[in-house]
Amino acid sequence: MPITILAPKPTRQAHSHNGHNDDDAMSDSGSDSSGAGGDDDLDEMVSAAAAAGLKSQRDSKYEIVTPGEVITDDPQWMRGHGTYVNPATSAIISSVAGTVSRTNKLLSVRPLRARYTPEVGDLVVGRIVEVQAKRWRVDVGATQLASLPLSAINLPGGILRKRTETDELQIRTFFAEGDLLIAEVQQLFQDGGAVLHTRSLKYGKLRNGVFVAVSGMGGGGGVVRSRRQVWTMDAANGGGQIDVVLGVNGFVWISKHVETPEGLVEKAATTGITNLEESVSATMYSSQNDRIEVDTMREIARLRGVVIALVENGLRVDEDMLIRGYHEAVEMAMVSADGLDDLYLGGEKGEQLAAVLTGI
Amino acid sequence: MTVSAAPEAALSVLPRADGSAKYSHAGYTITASVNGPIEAQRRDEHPYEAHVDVVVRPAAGVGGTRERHLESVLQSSLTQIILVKNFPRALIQIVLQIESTPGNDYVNTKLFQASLNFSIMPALFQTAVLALLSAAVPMRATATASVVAVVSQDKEKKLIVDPSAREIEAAQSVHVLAFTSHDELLLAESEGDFSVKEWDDVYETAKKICCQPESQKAGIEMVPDDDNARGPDMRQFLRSTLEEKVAADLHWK
Amino acid sequence: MPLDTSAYSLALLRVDGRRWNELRRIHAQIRTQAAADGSSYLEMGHTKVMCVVNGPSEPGPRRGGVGGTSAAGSGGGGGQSKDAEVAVSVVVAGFSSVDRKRRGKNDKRILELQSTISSALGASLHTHLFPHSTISISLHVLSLDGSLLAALINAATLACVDAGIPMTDYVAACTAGSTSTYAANDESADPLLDLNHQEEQELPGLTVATLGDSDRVAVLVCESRVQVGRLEGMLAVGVDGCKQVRGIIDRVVRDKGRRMLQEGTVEKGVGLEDMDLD
Amino acid sequence: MPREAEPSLNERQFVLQALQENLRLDSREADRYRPLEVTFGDEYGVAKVSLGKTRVLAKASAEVTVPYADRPLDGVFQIATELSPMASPSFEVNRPTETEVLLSRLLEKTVRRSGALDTESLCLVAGQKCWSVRVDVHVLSHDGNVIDASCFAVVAALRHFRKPDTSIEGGILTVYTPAEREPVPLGWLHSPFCVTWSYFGEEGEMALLDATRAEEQVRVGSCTISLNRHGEICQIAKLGGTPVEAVILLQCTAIALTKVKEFSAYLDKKLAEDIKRRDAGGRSAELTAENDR
Amino acid sequence: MEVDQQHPLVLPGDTIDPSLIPTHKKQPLRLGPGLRHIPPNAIIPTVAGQLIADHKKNSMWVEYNGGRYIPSPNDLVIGQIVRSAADLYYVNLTPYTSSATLPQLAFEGATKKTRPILAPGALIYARVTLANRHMDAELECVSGSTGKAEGLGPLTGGMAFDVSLGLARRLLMARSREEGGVEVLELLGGEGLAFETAVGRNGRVWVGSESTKTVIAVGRALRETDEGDLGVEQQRKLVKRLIREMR
Repeated sequence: MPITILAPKPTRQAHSHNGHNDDDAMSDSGSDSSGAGGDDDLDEMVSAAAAAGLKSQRDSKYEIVTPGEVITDDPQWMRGHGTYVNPATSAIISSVAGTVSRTNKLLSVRPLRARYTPEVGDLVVGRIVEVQAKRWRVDVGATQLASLPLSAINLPGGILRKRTETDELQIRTFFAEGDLLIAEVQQLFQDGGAVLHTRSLKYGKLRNGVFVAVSGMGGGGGVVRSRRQVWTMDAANGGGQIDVVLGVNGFVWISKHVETPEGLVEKAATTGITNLEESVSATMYSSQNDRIEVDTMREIARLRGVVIALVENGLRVDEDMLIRGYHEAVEMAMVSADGLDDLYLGGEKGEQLAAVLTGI
Repeated sequence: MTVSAAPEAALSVLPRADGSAKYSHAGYTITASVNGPIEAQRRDEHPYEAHVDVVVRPAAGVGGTRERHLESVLQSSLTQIILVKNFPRALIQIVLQIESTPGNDYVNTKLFQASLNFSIMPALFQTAVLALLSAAVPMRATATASVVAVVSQDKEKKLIVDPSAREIEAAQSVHVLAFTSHDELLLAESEGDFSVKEWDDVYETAKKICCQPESQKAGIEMVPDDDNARGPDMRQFLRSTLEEKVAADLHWK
Repeated sequence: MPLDTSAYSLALLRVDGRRWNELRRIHAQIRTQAAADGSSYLEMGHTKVMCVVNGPSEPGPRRGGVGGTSAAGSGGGGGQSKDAEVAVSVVVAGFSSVDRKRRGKNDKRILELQSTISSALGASLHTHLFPHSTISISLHVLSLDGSLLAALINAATLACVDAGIPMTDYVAACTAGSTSTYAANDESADPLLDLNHQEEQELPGLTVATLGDSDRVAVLVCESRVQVGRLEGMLAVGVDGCKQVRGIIDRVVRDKGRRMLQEGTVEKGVGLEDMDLD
Repeated sequence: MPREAEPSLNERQFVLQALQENLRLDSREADRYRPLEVTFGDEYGVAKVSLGKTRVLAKASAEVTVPYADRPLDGVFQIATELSPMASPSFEVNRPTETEVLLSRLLEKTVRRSGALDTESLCLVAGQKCWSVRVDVHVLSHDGNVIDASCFAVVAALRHFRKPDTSIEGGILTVYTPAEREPVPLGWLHSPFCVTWSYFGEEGEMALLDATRAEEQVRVGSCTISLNRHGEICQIAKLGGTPVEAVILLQCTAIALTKVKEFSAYLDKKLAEDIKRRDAGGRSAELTAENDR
Repeated sequence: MEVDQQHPLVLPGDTIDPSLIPTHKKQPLRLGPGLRHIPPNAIIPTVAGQLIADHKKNSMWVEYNGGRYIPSPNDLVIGQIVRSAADLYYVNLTPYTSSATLPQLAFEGATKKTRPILAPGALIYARVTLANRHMDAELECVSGSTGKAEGLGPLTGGMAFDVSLGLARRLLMARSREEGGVEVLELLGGEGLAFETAVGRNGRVWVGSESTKTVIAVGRALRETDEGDLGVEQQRKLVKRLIREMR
């Protein structure tokens, strides 16, 4: 740009941001994080690098890329998610703030945080937001609503039952607006929209419990894809058994354990198949909660508190963390003045919990 | 500022509307646009007929109750002559933009004059009909309108066609009448003090203006006529305006 | 109250002691609201704004109820909601300035701000990746001391980065002014960077937002009378200021990212050196 | 209110393809306006502007009111823009669209805030009585570039307008009717005009003046520059859209200035013609006609 | 045009001179646009225009120009895809009106697997198959009898221009030069411009060509002919001028 600035007579002072860098770093973190001391030097390097085209800066293993940063202009790489290509220079440029990841020749950037991106096979918890003629529209925390076709659910009366027009007419008797469900991503549309199915006795409508939404993918805590997303655990203090569903999309469901249909299947082996279908049909799409003991409710609430505390303190939510956190929370409640009824895990208590969990 | 100056009209003056007309008469200049049949909004949708939407916009200031009143009168009478049953669920949108109103050099008026309601109605009505014809919206019949004031002068009642603002102020009653081309009375709005006899006179006068039988027209033009109760022959005016338009449209024939 | 410019001609210092090319202190944070998809808090001097971003997400069956504006110039969208809509709402708190003026929701200035922010970010955000969805950006002005539009744009950019919404580059903004009055075609007038409220009232100025490190201008708003000859100088200073602002907000994001890496909440990436050919 | 019609993919592609070959659908050059024409009505203060198929009517009017408490020495001046369904069925009465808000803001900044009208001259009795001048902008037909056409119409209407003459004697305000005293023009300080550039292409590298509606629908951004013939910028508005090189914006401003000078000269000429016309057969003849009555 | 006795100007609601109504022993009387029949035997115009009676075909109609297109069966139209549903496309014929429908299988050789995929905004050339006041119009892009496209289907590239309904009708006449008085397209072709056109009764003309300049020239020729009410002689001059400008 042929614009030149004529500086006023006194010589221009080298403009520096040093004056407020410390400030930034301090108030940003809100805690006296150990890295703060070294930040300043690093900052200068970053801005120097910014001027030089941002390329030489990835030596620090704690460095991220930010939008507009050229990751590479080497044409051998292919661009993946979180990147775009400048048509003029064919350089691969990051479009999000995050870390670079590589699969063979595919470069992509994992954002520090983003909404859930569905992938085939993901186990998700969702909420029905709209009922259409032949399908439901489900909020799974993604950028678009997922769809659950009527043909992709188990109908009461057996897996082999044929779908009829009557089912279409009474589509609301299966799922209505606001209902929660657990489902699997079956396929993806071109534009990224997900199609769900519940054609397994593991999936279907959720009841007898409580829903927690934690931020979707990436940092700041949240559910991570892991070996097991669903399990049943024994609650302390006479709480009986509790089911936990960690939807990959960051939606969590904690509920009282009821005999699963799978459990029934085993029993059914002896009693005959028809019996099973009846018992499944009866409860499959019920929106009525079973009776839940106070002890169970309390422990469900405690688990929910643990999930929230993990997220607030930027920890990942998975089976191991949650179970350890739960036991810790039970211990903490034991020594508390309010005893077992002390369910509050926010603020300092949450930090305390997190410290114990990360300290090991 | 001759009050009963001959009306002037031009059709299809707006390039992007389905139909439009500009009409000047008695100091009023009005431009109208017609769009339709187009998709009606859900709240205006009627299952068996088209909704006729009339918007009247003043030259200066925001529309108020006066405009809403004009809109409702025009809407109900125009709905009568448009074949609304031809377009169920549709909308026929008529926008009437007032460009100028007769000035009065002797009064510094406020921006809005309530008493002007009556004198402007025929002009609005006529512009709307012309714009509908320009948009080729199917109609049962055409229509023409006129405004007549009754003033008492030397203990005698006198009728004034297309009265000026001052005359309206002085008038005992003011009447707006519109007739279809089948000579049916389509619209009659009256204001003020009047007897049935007076109204009958008004009716006859207005009918003469609006429904001049065509066979007579040659003869009448010959008669010099300074009687104030005679207005322009509206029906003939409408026809000659349309003749020009059709001739231009079908120039290739 | 006329601005006392006598000090400037003597010491070349502005009313708040800055030199012509100095930005005010910029302080920013991201991830300030746990519940939102993205959030930020930004101060440019005494102008303080916070921003919350939700989405991209698809609105439910009640469509069209969003009180925002769609991305008007967001690059050739087919319009049939092929691209995500960027809905912006700006609320200026009553206590943000001295006169405590109530600004209604339908204040045309606010609507214009909303439309500008929506259109400026819409052109950088990769809205084509999210058909049928809406990115809703809520901005709250807590304190007002000039350069409002610039602060809003910067805060919105930061919050969108925090929400992980892909974009071409940061949209960074700042203001520039001139010590000349409009009538005087004062060749010796100095351009000024980053106007505060007082300067904004008295001197000609403009708001510039640029895309990334380029000289490409996304927003250019000038609301005061000024000689055409002053434009080039002000624009040059403004564009340069935008680059400085970009550097500052980029550092905010990097700091946060580094901290998250250190805390282990996100997986580490691969460096270029690991990326040698297999 | 039906939704605004979108251009088809074919039209979109074609308009852009043609622009890449430096062609416009109406074979205009990039920096050429469509024929601009202004006509004045018989009344003072009515200006009708046609720009290609775009038509705008502006009407100025004035009445005596009480000044705002915080500005006792200033008159009231407002510009009202309401887009009616006449311009396009997608506009609804009483529901301002984005187009309307932006148009209204641009006129406000260009004409009102730039001090084109001397509002102090509207004051009659400080703190008690002042003129309230109002311009109503009516878009009759919308075929693109409503902003430039509206701005021209507003300036033309205001410069053409005459407000009744007044006098104050012994603290009593007299407003004369046109019959008593010839109305007087407004205190006018400078004439600003809007010039709107539309940008096309991936990086907004193609710039056009006076875009038609079809062009506006495919543009990636626009910039409205308001100037007067003295080379004073009154406002610049590039409200988002695809970023454009700063240098291009400077070039656009320079060209805009030449256009504004043309507008200014054209309006001066038209106003002079109108005054002549009124002198010839208008005012004097009208007066005698009135005397006859 | 002379408003003669045979082809009088009619306004809505006018009575038609019975001598003008064609009488035919065998064929029933057919009423074209702008007329309505009020039982038992009144025929009333509904629009302003010229009344035309064709005694041979025993039909009569009102010739007029202007207004908005109202779908009528067998009309050829240019539509714009609005969106697609499970098995049909919603197509806009004129702006701000409710959409017509086009079954996704109503294309030449279309099957569930091979139907064309049209994005919103794509243009198609189609025939109206069903139009009545209570339903949205229905379209097809294939001849029901032959199963062939016969020129119908998606229109790729090119440009669509808006013209008046009258000009569209004249362009669609079998002998548009003799009967309709439009010759611009032939003249432009005669000057060596290579282009193809599709005329929609709904007032849209699609012009396709390798050369952008040609498309623009054809578009301008159509628009100026339409807006200027140009006669054949003036059209010749216009074409000459446009050709000169192109060089």
